[in-house]
Amino acid sequence: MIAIENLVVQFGGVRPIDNLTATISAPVSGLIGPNGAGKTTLLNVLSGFVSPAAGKVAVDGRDLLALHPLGRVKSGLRRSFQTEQVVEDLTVAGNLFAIADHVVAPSERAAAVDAALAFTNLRGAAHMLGRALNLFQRRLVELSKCLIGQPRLVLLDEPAAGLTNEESATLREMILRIPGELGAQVLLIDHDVELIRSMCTETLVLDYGRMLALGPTEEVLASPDVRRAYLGEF
Amino acid sequence: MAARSILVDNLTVARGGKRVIHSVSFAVAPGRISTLLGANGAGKSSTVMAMAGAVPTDGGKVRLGEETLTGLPSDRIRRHGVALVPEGHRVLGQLSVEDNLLVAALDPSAAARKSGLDRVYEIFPELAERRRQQASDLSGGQKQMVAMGQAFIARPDFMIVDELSLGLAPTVVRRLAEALTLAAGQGIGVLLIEQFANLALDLAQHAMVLERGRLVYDGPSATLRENPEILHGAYLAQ
Amino acid sequence: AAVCGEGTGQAATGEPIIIGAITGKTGPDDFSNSTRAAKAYFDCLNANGGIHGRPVQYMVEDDQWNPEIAAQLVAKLVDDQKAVLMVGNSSFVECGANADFYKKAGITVVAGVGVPRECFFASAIAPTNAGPRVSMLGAMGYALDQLGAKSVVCIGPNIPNVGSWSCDGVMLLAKEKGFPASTILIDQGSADSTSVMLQAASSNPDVIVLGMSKGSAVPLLVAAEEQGLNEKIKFVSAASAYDLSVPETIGPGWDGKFYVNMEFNDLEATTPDNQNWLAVMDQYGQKSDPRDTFAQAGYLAARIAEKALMSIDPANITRETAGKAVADIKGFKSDIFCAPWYFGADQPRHNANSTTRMAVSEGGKWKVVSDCAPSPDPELADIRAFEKSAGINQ
Amino acid sequence: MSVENQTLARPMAPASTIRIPRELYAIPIVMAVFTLAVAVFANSFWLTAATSAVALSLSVTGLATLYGQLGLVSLCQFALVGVGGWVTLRIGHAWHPPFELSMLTGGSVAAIVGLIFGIPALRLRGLYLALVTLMLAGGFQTIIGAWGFPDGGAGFLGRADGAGRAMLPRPDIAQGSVPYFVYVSLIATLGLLISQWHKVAKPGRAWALIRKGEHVAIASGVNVLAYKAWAFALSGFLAGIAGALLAGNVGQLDGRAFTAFESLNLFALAVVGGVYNWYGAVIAGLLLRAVPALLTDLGIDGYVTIGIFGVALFQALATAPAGIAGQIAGLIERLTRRGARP
Amino acid sequence: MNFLPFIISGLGIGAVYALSGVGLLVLFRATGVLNFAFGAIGALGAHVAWQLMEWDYPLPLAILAAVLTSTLISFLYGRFLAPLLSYRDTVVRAVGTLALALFLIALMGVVWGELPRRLQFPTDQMYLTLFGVRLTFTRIIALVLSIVVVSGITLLLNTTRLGLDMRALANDRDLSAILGVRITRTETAAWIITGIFAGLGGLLLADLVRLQGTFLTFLVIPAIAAAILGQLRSLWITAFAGLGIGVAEALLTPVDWISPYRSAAPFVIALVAVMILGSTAQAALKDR
Ligand SMILES: Nc1ncnc2c1ncn2[C@@H]1O[C@H](COP(=O)(O)OP(=O)(O)OP(=O)(O)O)[C@@H](O)[C@H]1O
Ligand SMILES: Nc1ncnc2c1ncn2[C@@H]1O[C@H](COP(=O)(O)OP(=O)(O)OP(=O)(O)O)[C@@H](O)[C@H]1O
Ligand SMILES: [Mg+2]
Ligand SMILES: [Mg+2]
Repeated sequence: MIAIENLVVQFGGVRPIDNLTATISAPVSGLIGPNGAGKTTLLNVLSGFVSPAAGKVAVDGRDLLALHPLGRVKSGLRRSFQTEQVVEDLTVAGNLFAIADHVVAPSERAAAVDAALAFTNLRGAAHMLGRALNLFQRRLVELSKCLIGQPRLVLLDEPAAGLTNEESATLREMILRIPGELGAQVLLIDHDVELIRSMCTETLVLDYGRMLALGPTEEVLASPDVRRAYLGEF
Repeated sequence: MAARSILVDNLTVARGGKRVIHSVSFAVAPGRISTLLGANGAGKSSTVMAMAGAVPTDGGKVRLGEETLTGLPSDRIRRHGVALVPEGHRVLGQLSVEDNLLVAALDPSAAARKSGLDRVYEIFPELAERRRQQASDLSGGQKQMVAMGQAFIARPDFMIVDELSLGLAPTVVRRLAEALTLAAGQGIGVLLIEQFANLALDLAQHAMVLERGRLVYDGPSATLRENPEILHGAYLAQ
Repeated sequence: AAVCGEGTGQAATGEPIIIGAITGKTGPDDFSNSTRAAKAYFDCLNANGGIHGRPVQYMVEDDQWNPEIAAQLVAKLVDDQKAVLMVGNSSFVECGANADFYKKAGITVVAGVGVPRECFFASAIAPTNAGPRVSMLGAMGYALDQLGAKSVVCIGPNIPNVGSWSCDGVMLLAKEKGFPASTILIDQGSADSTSVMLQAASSNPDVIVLGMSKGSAVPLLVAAEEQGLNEKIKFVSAASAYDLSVPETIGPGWDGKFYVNMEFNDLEATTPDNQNWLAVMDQYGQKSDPRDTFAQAGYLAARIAEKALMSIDPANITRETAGKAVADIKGFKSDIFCAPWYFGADQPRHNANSTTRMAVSEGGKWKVVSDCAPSPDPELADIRAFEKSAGINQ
Repeated sequence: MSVENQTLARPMAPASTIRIPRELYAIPIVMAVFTLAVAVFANSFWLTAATSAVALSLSVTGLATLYGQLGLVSLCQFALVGVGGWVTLRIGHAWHPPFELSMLTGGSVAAIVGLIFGIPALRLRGLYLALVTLMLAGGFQTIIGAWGFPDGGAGFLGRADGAGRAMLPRPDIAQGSVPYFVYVSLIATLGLLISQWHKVAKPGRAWALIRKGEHVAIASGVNVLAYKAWAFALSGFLAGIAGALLAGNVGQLDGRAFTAFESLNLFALAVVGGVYNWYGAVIAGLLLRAVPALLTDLGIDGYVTIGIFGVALFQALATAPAGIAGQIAGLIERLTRRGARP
Repeated sequence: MNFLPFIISGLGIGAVYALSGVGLLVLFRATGVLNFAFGAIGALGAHVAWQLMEWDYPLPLAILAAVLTSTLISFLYGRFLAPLLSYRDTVVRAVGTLALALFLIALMGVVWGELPRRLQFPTDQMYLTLFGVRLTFTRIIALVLSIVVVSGITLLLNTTRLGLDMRALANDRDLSAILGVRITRTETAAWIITGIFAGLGGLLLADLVRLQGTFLTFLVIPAIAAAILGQLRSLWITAFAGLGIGVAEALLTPVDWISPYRSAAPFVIALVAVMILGSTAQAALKDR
């Protein structure tokens, strides 16, 4: 459960997050909003790359902001980035080891990496170099990295951007397995409303730093405010 | 200007020493929207990057009417009227939003620059608010708007857009779709790469499907919409 | 015409005698003039019967002002090529890098131009020149005696064993004679000459002594002239600035105001050996080889080596016999030297050339202004004591 | 965590994801062959040149680790070689301990200095960092120029007066030039193994992430500061050992040989040698010392040598993006692939 | 101790740093290349001027020939060689110019050797006296020139199309090409401009400091300190930093215990500045 209280982020004159209060508790929840609404910024606050000007964030009751970014990773926070960040000259397995090195005990690393590869069906590609991967495979590697070392909270920034419908469907099935099999909560950003609708039980809509709506996805998407501001319907 | 088409003739492209496009031929006609579909890794980006001179070709030709584009540097191709919006919202991060747009304006006259800017800001009012902001500080979607704006302001004869909706909110995608339809109406040829096949097929009159670097369909988009199995086959083949 | 060796006019054809040399050609300054002159002399010698019929094979290597390379090259010359003597060496770094090696290898060095302290404090190295410190103190002596120096500033390069060594001599002399003196050590890489001159002028000296290579001395003089210091203060320099190009480079503003020490005779002196040197250069050297004081040093080194080798059995020229022959040299006379040169066998250090002259910049040329005078360097005490005990130069 | 969370970690036959890379075997073998060939065939001149070359390749491998692995450019590596040499000489002259002890101290001090030099780098990247390190090299040049290297005398600076310079004795087991060359090769091989191990193991992966982006690295649990600092310390250590070995080769060092320009040159040749393969460092070492020695041996004018170097440097940069080592690697790969086909 | 004279004297050398720093930055901001050969290119021009004056050609002709030579070298490298490295990272592109510097050092060494030379202009004989120190007109010209250069280039970069193209190019060459920026033309223009600056700077340095190939070549290293203070971006800060460094270096001259180390001043100042600026994380973010 992520409890956000009066969160403010300020970059010079811009306030990408403006006094946001929200509690997100579904196993897989969505985060949507227009471009520049502050979605990535919120993820950056959660992972510690941006220090908020004010406010509180608690995950499962623990004060998140008190933790150093590395501490957050150690305690189970995982994230992917809006532009994929696979290391070109490491193999797929190497990319996973790069995180396993720091969050899994030495004797269990190989097993943890293998399990993550199995989860995302990447075992066959384990020895491919990062640079030879296509976008879908890269997104899968990013997802696999989030599964290593007992994750508690997985943050995904547009994990399906650029994927075809079939590919997003595959990805969705994998993401949906995460809470059950790994016990981690997932929060994901995407602009594909259908994808959000089909996988998130709860959705938070941001609009220029403020909360526009929060609740069960169907309700949220049906709300007139959201239809107007985000979907452009009248 | 006589309505010329871009003719891609037996194009072959290698990336990292491996052939990823095998003798692909097609045409992009002026005044209409064409779309190039295919699974990830099928070679869509490689095809259009080669057309724009941003990656070297390994064989074949790209022509614009009578002129040969293959072998020209990418800035020359742009000046021939073929504007590419590359994948992955790339912008000139150290420049302001407005400078990003102005640098892409090919007509140097002050009036043309002004009207070009106005037009882009009309499509993306978000950018007008941030015209002085450094582009690296934009959100992902805002960068994509800048990239699209850079194509619009060049007043090209052809626009090639790689991953149109990538990272854009539905409202913005809708605005863009309208802008592209308008552009096609004014005689501009558009080649669209788009992950949402439905959106692409709705917009386009003409469609092509790439499968592992080979063209497996080239025809009206309506046919493809009615026979989704062609597309599914291509997507699953990967 | 050039006179060398036995003057037979017959080319030497016997088994070559290997002589090596290390010079600093590429780097902050070109120091190869000494070895060029020595080469010309050996060519002349080879064309005139060589050493009792055996030609000298003179192998010169460029240390590029890098001690590591100097050490590599000495291994090549001494270990690989089996040189029997080193002659005409002229380098900023070589003595420091190789002194120990020479001693271990048992090879004797008749250096042309020794610069750092190590060249004058080694048992196997005997330079023909006086060295920057002796030369600077020679200039200092002239400033005291002839220019009436009352207060002195010494400017030297901030190079260990070169600049501080020289200026320390001036300070020591100042203490002995009781005149105020101060030292400024400068980084040769520094671009700011004006500040150095302002600093020097701030203690109101009447003489400034320079101990730098010509490349660094010229900018200092330029800066001094810019500030009008040439009108108020006399400038004297060690022989390192005694280069034919310098008076013309610094221009007429320095006429009669910039004095320089000469370790050897006037370059244009009409004395026989100096004329022979010029003849050798003309006949056997390159046109482009400079005819300067360093070339005189190299010529003399070659002649000393010749004299030593001539004295031994040509069939038995080894590192040992050649070294011994050089060590035995005493009273080697040339009108280019002020006093006869000797090696000083068994001495822990060598500095035979310690009597020098002075010249002044005048109309784009150097004009000799003094006779030979012993350098008043206090550090020469051991040398003087040895000379006395051996009955040399008395 | 609860039991069902462990599903991921279910033990299975782990895919052979960790292999001992071929290089770790190749390094000792190749180095042994090279050492033997030089020791048997080289004369004194070539032995000293080869000793310097091999010693310097150790400092290049440190540089290559920083640049190839982290994308960090250090333009003060030769200054660190100087630091290592200075400390080794100082300790050697002052207390006459075994050479190894002076050398390790030299390496450690250089590692610490490298770490201190690296502190600005913990925040900076790219050219900006490169230039900051160049400033360090410039400052070092001035200071060491003024201080000078110890030459065996008493006192902190150890300037000799009176008698000639003292020389740093070589290790007891390697007095002669051939044994000393073998000794240097042995230490260089160890150094190359250490840095190669770093590349293929945990630190290498962490560095790869840092190269990708610091946020990416942090998100993977990498302690960016610690790993960067470690890279700088390792690089400094290797440079310091190289300095110690150089000091042992000649018996002394000269302050003027450690200019900022030398650091620039070291980096340039590291790139030409190739920073992505271990033998790139050896090639760079040879380029730094053996090739000039060859040109000197051929009697080529010093300036012409510099000019040839300039032209060759550009040629190599323009035609071999991964350096000469990269081209060799490409060749080997092509040959083995062809060999594997029939 | 009176420090005033040293301030005046430092302005002279400061102008030298400023001019070189700005010259470096112009090319860097336009093409992303840090030109280590800047000093060498200027030195070559200055040698040509010296040679012509030795042959008794008139001064204006010698100056013209010097600037033309430097511009030509810069143009040739920028047009034909630099593009070969254009896809490499900035440091490698900088190292490419190091190759040019080596080549030019060799050329000057073979043709002219390392003799001490002096390039003299009539302005050396004219001076103002300030606090007992003579400030020659050559130094004043250097000061004025650096200001003019900074203003001119600032104007060019910020207001002209060429300037915009240059900034775009320095940011991302590939993308700029895709956007239609004429790469070759823009880069060549930038190289020609720095060539002119290098020529002028070389002439002034040969007069103010000394005419010696390697020495002038390596003078870029302290000049880089000024560029670092300008965070490789600001021309004005770079120019003033250059002056400041020169003054600081001169001011240390009369302080006995530090005087021998004062040529480390540019480096130390740059390092301290980085430590301070670095902590605001600004420099780190803007860098790339
Ligand atoms: N730089 C590269 N080096 C090696 N292989 C590459 C490189 N770039 C692309 N490829 C490969 O080329 C093939 C085609 O890639 P391309 O990017 O053109 O596909 P795409 O259809 O645009 O897919 P995507 O939707 O992933 O962008 C893929 O298999 C990819 O792995
Ligand atoms: N470092 C920064 N400095 C100034 N403004 C910033 C900075 N980073 C982000 N912003 C601004 O903050 C706002 C929120 O950005 P953010 O990246 O969070 O948007 P987003 O919701 O992820 O949008 P998108 O869907 O387009 O990725 C944007 O308007 C952006 O311009
Ligand atoms: Mg975002
Ligand atoms: Mg693509």
